[in-house]
Amino acid sequence: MKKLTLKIASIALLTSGLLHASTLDVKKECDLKANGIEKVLATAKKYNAEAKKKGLEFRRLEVNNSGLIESVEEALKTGAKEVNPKTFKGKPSKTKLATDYAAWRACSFAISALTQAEEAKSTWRLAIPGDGYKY
Amino acid sequence: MATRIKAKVKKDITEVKALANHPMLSYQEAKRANKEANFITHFMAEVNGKVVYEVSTSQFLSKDPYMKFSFKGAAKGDEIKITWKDLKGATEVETAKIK
Amino acid sequence: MINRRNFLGLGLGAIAVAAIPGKLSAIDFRETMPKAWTATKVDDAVKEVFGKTATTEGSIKLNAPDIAENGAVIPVSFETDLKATKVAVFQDANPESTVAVFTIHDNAVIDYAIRIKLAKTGTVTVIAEADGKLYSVSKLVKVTIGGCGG
Amino acid sequence: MLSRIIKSTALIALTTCALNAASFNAQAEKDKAEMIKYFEAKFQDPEKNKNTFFPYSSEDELKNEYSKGLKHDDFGIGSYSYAKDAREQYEAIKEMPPYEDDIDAGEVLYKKPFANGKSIATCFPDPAITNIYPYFDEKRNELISLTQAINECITSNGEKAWNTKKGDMASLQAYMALQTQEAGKKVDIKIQSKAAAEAYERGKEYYYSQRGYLKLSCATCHVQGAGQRVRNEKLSPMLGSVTHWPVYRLKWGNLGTVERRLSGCVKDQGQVPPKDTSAEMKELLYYMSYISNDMAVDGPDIRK
Repeated sequence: MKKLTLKIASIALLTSGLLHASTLDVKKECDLKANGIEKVLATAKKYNAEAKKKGLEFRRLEVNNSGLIESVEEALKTGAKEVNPKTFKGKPSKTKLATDYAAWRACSFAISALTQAEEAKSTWRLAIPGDGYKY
Repeated sequence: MATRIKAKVKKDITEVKALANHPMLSYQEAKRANKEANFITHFMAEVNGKVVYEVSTSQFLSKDPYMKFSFKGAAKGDEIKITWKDLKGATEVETAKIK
Repeated sequence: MINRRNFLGLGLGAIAVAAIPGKLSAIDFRETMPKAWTATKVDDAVKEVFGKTATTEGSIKLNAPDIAENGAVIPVSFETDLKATKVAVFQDANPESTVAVFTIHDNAVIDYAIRIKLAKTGTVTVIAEADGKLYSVSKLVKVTIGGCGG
Repeated sequence: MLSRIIKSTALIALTTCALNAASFNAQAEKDKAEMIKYFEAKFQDPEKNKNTFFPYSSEDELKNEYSKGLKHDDFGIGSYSYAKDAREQYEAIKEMPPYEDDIDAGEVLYKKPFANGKSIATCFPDPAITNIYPYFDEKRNELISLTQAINECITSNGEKAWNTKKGDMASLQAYMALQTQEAGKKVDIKIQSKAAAEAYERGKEYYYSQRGYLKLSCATCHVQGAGQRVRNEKLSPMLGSVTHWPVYRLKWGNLGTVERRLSGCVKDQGQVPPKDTSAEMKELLYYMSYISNDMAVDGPDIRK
């Protein structure tokens, strides 16, 4: 019984994930002016956690999106105008960004990871020779 | 580690392929790695007491430097002796039979 | 069989031998012509190694890639029928110009291959000295940094 | 009449049954045949195929820099099969490759006793078996990669697991791959159950799905993009991409496992790569290996 509930719960989670991921709009969700940096960061955190769970988290120049998110969180505490996120190995990275821009990117990366994976579900076969790919 | 030697004779011409085990750290690379530069500076092959190949080398040979060369006058079963030394003065001698 | 030992005194011996060309023993050019290795221009390096710079094109076949797979490992080979006594390899992409200087012994067949490093795109030049004259051949090798695959 | 019905029913039942047994790999077989067909067509004559396959290349480079008339087995050496200039360098380095010491070290590791007296040779009495990995273990209901099998051997004997990307793991695999190559074996991946076929399909989906901030799929570069020039190099083909591991990459300056390379690829797409022994990694390998079935094992090897 317990197993069954779990299964149902995870299906429910998955479906809800599918629903919002496909309708999410980076421009709207990550708009700093309209939402404020705290909210954008919270959005980034929420969707990045989901992306991470699905093995889709972005990494750019050794910086995982979670590392970028952490650096913005840190900057919000200290009031720093610029962030220098840690690499996935925990060392200082070469990336230096304005805090606002970093928050936007973290949010955009988190959402894009999910939306493009959704998109891929209907497009991936288009690249297979003899299947969707004709030449 | 050893120097790898493959020597084969065909119609009086012996062809030798040798791979020395050495990091060949140039001054630039050494600086970047925070190490001391060191590379093979002289490499020589002898058969029956005669030098058959000789080269003075620089920091610009690749890591684990490779040398291919040919010479005349050796026979199957002769021993080829390869000697190299590096900037720090370490020397390595390796021998192989010509096949 | 590995045998590590130090050749002290090799330098002295080498200088003595260098005066008698054709003799079948070691000549370490790092000892006999130290300036050849610090020259930063090919012409200067050629002058240090051969004592002159006027060369004739040709008589040597040089094989080097158009585009290096990796600047750290570039196969370079050359062949010549010249009765050369000395052959040297230079390039203009690294801080210093001289790559290697070969002493050619009388039983040698000049069909040599080495692997070299180039820090960036540059020209590889091979020069051979025969009958007091210099012969040369050059080839441009493109080196790109990075590329695919982390 | 009745007997005829019975007969035909029996026949139908038989065919269905036979179909079922054989059909687990039917899709994979079709995929593989189509992949071979695609690559042979593409590299039949790159110059003539400019409009179809190489719209971004100049006629001159297609004419001068590419080999043509390539057949299935040629693709085992990757982009060296068609990139002429690169192939010359490859062959020059293969004259005396820098990984021979690693093979020797691998042989020592293969025979070296653990503290309990057993050795890797106890787990793998025949070292010439790299061609069957990854395989689907029906009892465990999961894929087992060579890297995983080696580490399970080590840990089950009370030793500490090895790094899955380089070092001892790569050396041992180099020794085993060479044994496999010398035994003349070919890639031999099997799909014998529904669960295995599903794992294959997941690996295939991973291969073709765009990912990372660059929104690239593996196929973008190594199927559609194979042979295209990116800066100064020609992208390698998907077909035959797993026949030659472990590989000494000039870029690494040492030997690495296929997982190390695949991680690099995923990283280049702009995404955190899956763990080396994760289901995703093994499924991806399973798909890629199946497509390279029947190609000769030619590891260890050199790549740029």
